[in-house]
Amino acid sequence: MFPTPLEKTSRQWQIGYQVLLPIVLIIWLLPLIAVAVFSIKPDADFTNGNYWGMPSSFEMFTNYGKVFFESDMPRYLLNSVFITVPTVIGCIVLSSMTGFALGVYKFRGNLLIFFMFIAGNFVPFQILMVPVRDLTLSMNLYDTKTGLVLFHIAFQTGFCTLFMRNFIRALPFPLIEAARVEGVSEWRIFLFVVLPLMKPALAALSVLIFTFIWNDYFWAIVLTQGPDSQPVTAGITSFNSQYRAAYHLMSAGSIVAALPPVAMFFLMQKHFIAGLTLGAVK
Amino acid sequence: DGHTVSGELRIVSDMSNPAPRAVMEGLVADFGALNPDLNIELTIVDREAWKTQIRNSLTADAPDVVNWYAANRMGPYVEAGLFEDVSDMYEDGSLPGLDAVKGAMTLNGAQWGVPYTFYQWGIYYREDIFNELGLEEPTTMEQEMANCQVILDSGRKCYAIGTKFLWTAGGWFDYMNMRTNGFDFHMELARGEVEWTDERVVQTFENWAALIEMGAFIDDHQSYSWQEALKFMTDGDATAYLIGNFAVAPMRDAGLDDSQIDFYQFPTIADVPQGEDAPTDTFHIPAQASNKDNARAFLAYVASADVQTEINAGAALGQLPVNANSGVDADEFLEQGFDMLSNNAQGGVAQFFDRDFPAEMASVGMEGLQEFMVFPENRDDILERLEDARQRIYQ
Amino acid sequence: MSGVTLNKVIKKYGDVQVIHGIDLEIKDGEFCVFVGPSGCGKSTLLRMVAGLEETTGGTMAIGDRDVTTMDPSERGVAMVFQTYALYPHMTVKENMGFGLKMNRHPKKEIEEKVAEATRILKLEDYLERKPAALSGGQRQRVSIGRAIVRGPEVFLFDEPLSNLDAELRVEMRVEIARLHKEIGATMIYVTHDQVEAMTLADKIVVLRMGVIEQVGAPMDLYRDPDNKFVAGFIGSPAMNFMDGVVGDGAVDVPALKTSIPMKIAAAYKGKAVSVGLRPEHLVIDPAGDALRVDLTESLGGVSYAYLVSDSGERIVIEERGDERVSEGQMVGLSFEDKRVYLFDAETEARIRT
Amino acid sequence: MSGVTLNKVIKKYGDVQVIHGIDLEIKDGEFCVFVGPSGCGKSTLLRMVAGLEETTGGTMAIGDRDVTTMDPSERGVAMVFQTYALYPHMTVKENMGFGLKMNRHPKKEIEEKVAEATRILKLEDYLERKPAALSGGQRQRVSIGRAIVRGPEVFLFDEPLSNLDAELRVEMRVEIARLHKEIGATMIYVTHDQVEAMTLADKIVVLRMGVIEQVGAPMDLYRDPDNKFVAGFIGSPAMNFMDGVVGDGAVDVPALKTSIPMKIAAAYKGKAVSVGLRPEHLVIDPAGDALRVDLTESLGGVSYAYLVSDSGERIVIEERGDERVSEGQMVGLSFEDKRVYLFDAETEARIRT
Amino acid sequence: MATATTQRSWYKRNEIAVTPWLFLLPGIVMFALYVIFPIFQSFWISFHQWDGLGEKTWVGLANYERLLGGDRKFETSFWNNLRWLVLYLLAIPMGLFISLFLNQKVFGIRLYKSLFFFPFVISQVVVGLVFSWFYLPGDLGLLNVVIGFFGFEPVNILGRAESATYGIIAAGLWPQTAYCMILYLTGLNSVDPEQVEAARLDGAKGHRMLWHVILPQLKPATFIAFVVTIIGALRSFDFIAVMTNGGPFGSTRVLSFYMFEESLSEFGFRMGYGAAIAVVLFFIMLGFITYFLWSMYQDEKGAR
Ligand SMILES: Nc1ncnc2c1ncn2[C@@H]1O[C@H](COP(=O)(O)OP(=O)(O)OP(=O)(O)O)[C@@H](O)[C@H]1O
Ligand SMILES: Nc1ncnc2c1ncn2[C@@H]1O[C@H](COP(=O)(O)OP(=O)(O)OP(=O)(O)O)[C@@H](O)[C@H]1O
Ligand SMILES: [Mg+2]
Ligand SMILES: [Mg+2]
Repeated sequence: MFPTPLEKTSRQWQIGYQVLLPIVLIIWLLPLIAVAVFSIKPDADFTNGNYWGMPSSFEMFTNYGKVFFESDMPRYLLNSVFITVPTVIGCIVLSSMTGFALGVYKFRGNLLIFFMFIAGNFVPFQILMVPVRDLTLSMNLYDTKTGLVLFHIAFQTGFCTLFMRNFIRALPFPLIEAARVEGVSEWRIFLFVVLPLMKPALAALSVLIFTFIWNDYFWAIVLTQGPDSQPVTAGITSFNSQYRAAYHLMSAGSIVAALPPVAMFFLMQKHFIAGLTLGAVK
Repeated sequence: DGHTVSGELRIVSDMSNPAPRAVMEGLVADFGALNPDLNIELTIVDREAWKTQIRNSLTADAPDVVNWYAANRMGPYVEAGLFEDVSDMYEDGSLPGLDAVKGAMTLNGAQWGVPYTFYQWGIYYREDIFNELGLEEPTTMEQEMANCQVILDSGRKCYAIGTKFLWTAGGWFDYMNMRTNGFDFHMELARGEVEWTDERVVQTFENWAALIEMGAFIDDHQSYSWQEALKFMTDGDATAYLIGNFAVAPMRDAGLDDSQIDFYQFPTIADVPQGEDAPTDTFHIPAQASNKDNARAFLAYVASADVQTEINAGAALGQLPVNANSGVDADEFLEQGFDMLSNNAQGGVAQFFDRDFPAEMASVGMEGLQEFMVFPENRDDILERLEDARQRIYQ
Repeated sequence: MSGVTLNKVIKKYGDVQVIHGIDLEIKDGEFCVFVGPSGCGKSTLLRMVAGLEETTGGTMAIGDRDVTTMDPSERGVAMVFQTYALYPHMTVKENMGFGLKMNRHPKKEIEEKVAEATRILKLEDYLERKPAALSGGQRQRVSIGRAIVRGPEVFLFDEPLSNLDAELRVEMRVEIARLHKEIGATMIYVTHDQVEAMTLADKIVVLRMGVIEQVGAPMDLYRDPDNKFVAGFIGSPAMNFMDGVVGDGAVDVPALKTSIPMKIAAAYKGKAVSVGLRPEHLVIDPAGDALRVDLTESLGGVSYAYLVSDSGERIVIEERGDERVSEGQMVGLSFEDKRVYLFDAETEARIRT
Repeated sequence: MSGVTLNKVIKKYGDVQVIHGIDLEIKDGEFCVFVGPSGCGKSTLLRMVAGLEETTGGTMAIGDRDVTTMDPSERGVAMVFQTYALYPHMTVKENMGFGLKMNRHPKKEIEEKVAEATRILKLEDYLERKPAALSGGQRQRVSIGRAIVRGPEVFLFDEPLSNLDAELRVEMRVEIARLHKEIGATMIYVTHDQVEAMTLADKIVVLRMGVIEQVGAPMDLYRDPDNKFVAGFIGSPAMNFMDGVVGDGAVDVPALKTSIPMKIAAAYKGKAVSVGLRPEHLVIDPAGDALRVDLTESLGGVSYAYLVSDSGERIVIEERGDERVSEGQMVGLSFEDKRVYLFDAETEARIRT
Repeated sequence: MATATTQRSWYKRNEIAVTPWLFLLPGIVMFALYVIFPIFQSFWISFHQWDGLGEKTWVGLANYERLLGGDRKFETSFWNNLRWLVLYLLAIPMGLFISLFLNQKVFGIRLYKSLFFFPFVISQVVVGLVFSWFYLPGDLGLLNVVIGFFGFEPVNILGRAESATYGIIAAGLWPQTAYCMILYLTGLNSVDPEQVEAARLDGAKGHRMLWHVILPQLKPATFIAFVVTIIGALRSFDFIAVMTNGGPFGSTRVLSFYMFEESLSEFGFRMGYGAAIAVVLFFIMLGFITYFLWSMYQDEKGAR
């Protein structure tokens, strides 16, 4: 292990480390802590210039109540859910299939198609913006959640394929050969042998894609408008212009918008990190 | 009005600030009450965001009624055939009292929507601080600057402004230019008929620079939206704000009462016919709307005298009605503004920098104006840039 | 009815040929072991029989059926992999029944066959476990069970024991021998472990670089190798080889400072040969002085002495009993003349006398 | 001057004690091998000598220096790991010179020492390669080279050969023996391979559950084990154990249907004992009928017969020569009485006669 | 029995050859439709003048001529992109540093690690907002409060053209550092402990151990960190849109933002020009894509 495990270091450093750890953490999260504190401050603190002191009263319920009951935020949140969940499902389905095809079979063009997915995943997506917007318009899907979902599925498929294919590659190939010797058809090998073994990858990828899609802002403003279909990242900007300069409400709104992926992260931490490091790239 | 309409009506509105939002929601509720069989769907989108979204909205799954702005700003959509021609409404008398504002809605010889409000621009100031310092409302730039010096000496700034979203700087330029070179020259510039490097334009900027260099504006204004900058005025750190009348409501919300705020017309500089900014906000029917009859009914309703009176009242939008038959609310700012626009705008009434200038010019221009307000010494460079843009854009 | 017949079988990967026309006949019920150095093509050949690798040339039959182009599942073979290849998400029972289930056999039949295999392999207690909860030997047993359940005509094993530790390996080896006795199916078994090959096989196939060097029963190969490669490959420690020259009715072996009387065809006279002697057939002659004891290794009951001749040739001998040589000592060697093998120095072919 | 002395050495992981107070003296230049079943603490003890694990109790000296609390790099030891632990990004040369470079030795000296180690290990051709381009044996040789270069007083090996295949293992074993002879440093070597222990060691330390069972020269342990554990552990195939009862000047062994005459202290009379006999000391007596031949395995020069007694006790014997028993046959066994070992059935301690 | 082969259906006979294509079909169709074709369409559009509504007018290379022939906005954007690229890479050493700091086994370290990782999970929009408040000028922003505590004058990071871009990059570095940190933490986890021990016996300590033994073993993590950081840097849109909207005076534009502005913003809808910017950005990225594919290809060659 590197660096030297703590238990093998001097007593002073051991204590020093234990003290340092929370301090460094607080500094690291300072901007977030500030926002969290903002979000429970009363309006009056801002008019009185008490930006950084202790809240003069705790207005958590008032502030968050405003976010939930007096703004479009709940609608935006719901939109985000309806965009993110189908995207995750779609991506997983498509990419476990492409990943299986590319990971298991040897055929001409295998590597080429694989590289196409990777390369497509790395292009600056601005170059897709205008054509994709036109495509969406022409399919009458502009400003619908469906339009956004379809695009996200297609685009994320590049990354997911990379991920799935590499994962399947790492599975022991004799498993597939064993099934072939047993006379199991290819479809069934996929369904009954490979898919169950990919559970960890599926979990990791789901969490990862969930976060990516939930946090997407660019495509949300390119392909949708208004609270009918925009997700919460876009919603937060319009929420903010509604409450411009009302920092306590903007903070509460931001925290609400950020919460689902954060919760997801804490619940599924293991999978999330596995996803990042397995799939290697965003 | 006698007959009611039924069916669907989808409205997209950009009245997203708290006060306008309430008005819009009230408006829809009232119209719905009059037409019980009508199913109205109202979507309120962010006012800044709407400026980029309207184009998509008009082309894909267009709603039946949308908000926009008068004059040049309608241009692209009229040209692209995305706005419904509503000249028929002006002709068949369903819009009584709108004759005076018909001009602002006219492009290519037809009318493309109805206005629902307009509002004066001018200098809103802290009356209490003026009193404390013994200052009077100025009428000339000399007085203005003298006042400003006193204010500065008292440890305050003269003007609050927030230029993060650029357009507020356009207001200052409109006034500096209209006061220095007159309304007509300003319009020539807007139409691209004058070079930006013209001596007269330079003069405008020089006059403006005098204010900037004496430190009249608050620091770091490029970091604030206009709402955020209001705080400087409500806190008393700045004494005045060149802004539209829509700012009165948030000032009152922030706790200033009418004894603390007052209004005066932008002071004169040269002896030229003065123009005023008075932007008009409008409703339009997208060409691809599916319930145009209902939309027409709504437009007629919004433009009617009573409704105009109601929605522009001080407690509501706090702005001026466009219908000649409406009453101006008994509000000191509305009355002063109405009086100013009716009697004291000899030159003419401009819409606003970003509505009078073509879109791309406005965009390049406002960015230059913002930079000028921070680095007045870059003037020549900025003007050259604008001139380049002018030559390319108007060609 | 279900022997395996290979007829001029060839395998190429792109331009690289790895199997060079192999003819082989494995009888029904025979236990055939492929041995050979790493990379000689053992696995490839086995996988071709399984149908997992396509056959580039030649034909292949199982019983009467030409299976050369058949799918693996149609050949009536079952394969046991080195890494077991158990489905980790299924229980032992599901693992064994999976093939039948996928081929839509009735539930009852599956149950019965699994029960039968379970009995043979004594896996009763583990049926509901997942492979992860089994030891290496148990896993290998399950993978054999999976093969049994399908009731194949031919069992294929690719180094099934090489992932087990020494003790388990011995145990499983005995198990496989018992299994073969019990079900009597044809079995092909790949290994590079001497002991497995010698103890399990009815017939050993020694492969080198895609070519068969010799086929035969284990003790035949040990006693009567066809060439130097086989002689050196079978038997442990390996046979000692010394340079020799054919003289008059005898072979001179300079390293041993001796000459071995032998009847050799006249044609060989004067030719260089390789003289082979197994370590276990050499006995120390304390009176001699041809060789120096370089190193001795004692394993308890047996010890090995590494001897060096004047010319630098190295010879290993096995010693039993309590008397052992010590390092540095000069010794001679004695042996029965019939234990001597001769090989042509050039072609490495055996010179039978 | 650089022997290793352990004095009541103790290791605890948290509350779990894995080394229970070990006293051991390894002489300068001695080759000492730790053997024992998996988990008995061999590696732990070695790593404590290296300084990679802290010593919980007791002291440890190398030469005259108490090294109990010293840093690994100060102890004058070098270690060869099972997985080689070569730095994959450095060439062979850099790998070997790394330690000296870290200790800021002059370039020239490093060059010389690397050249010397290279020569000893015949690595000349690989100096510029990265470890990935080497075979397992070559890698292990580099890792030994890395140890040599540092010129340590004590070499530590933790199962250095267990990742190699059988053939290479033999080769490298001889290499290590030669190395020890050549540089004569103290070496401590961990293995669970019988053969390595027997052939390499000057002194074998048999460990069980963190305790030393016996220390001695290999043949001493083979010939004169202190207890049943050591007797069963040393020697391959393992010693056969049969139940016996001490009678009058003899021990009755029901499995063999015989009674072995023996002088035993009177105190043992009537007691249950374990009778040990090594496979290599047993000879088939075709006339007998105490045992049935269950299975025979022939490896060429030697073959093993697995016998079963009426009471179900299993006995392995080793056969040499060309005459061998066949399966199913009933046989008896003969042996010299002096080859019999007796152990207390309860304490498992050796009963010396 | 010999006829068994011929009786099999075509699909059955070609199962192994056909199956992968069936599996690939939906994925490839979607990907081609939404990603591959649009790339070429963008190239096509970049040769036109088009307001997104009416007809496209062919203008040949005119857009590129204007873009590369002294468009000051483009120049600003381009240089800012380079700044992003270079400075964003700081996330890698910073991530490494933090991961070394956190790679201990003490009580609660798992929680610490996940809290340190936190910023990466939050949407860039929210991070942008949080940082723009953090940077607020005067004594409003926490940053000024903190540096005021140490006796410095307040600064207006986002309000000055010279500092705004750096301010945004710093905001971006925050989550990116967290990302690199996780990559390195998992990398450190898989460092071969025996090698570390060997190095310890060899007398390597501290930074020398880090440099000579640990870092080389972290190469895969470093490579991934490099790739994701480069991609992140070139995609830096959200931060700019939220924090400065390209200002002040257009000084924080990058190519992706400029492209959006030209194409879809309030005063935009010059699709052709926007597409030309996107194409330039694409070519910058192409260098990195090629590099990445190349190194993947090297890996693949070795595999089965
Ligand atoms: N897919 C392949 N492409 C090209 N060459 C291959 C392929 N598979 C195997 N080979 C080559 O074919 C030869 C035989 O390989 P095979 O795996 O059959 O050897 P083996 O005898 O089983 O060796 P081992 O004892 O190491 O398992 C080797 O030289 C190998 O390099
Ligand atoms: N870090 C540790 N924490 C707790 N227990 C440990 C640790 N390392 C080893 N042990 C325990 O110490 C005992 C001795 O382990 P050690 O590795 O020394 O065994 P070994 O004799 O080398 O076995 P093997 O032959 O399998 O390598 C084992 O029971 C092991 O479980
Ligand atoms: Mg093989
Ligand atoms: Mg160990």
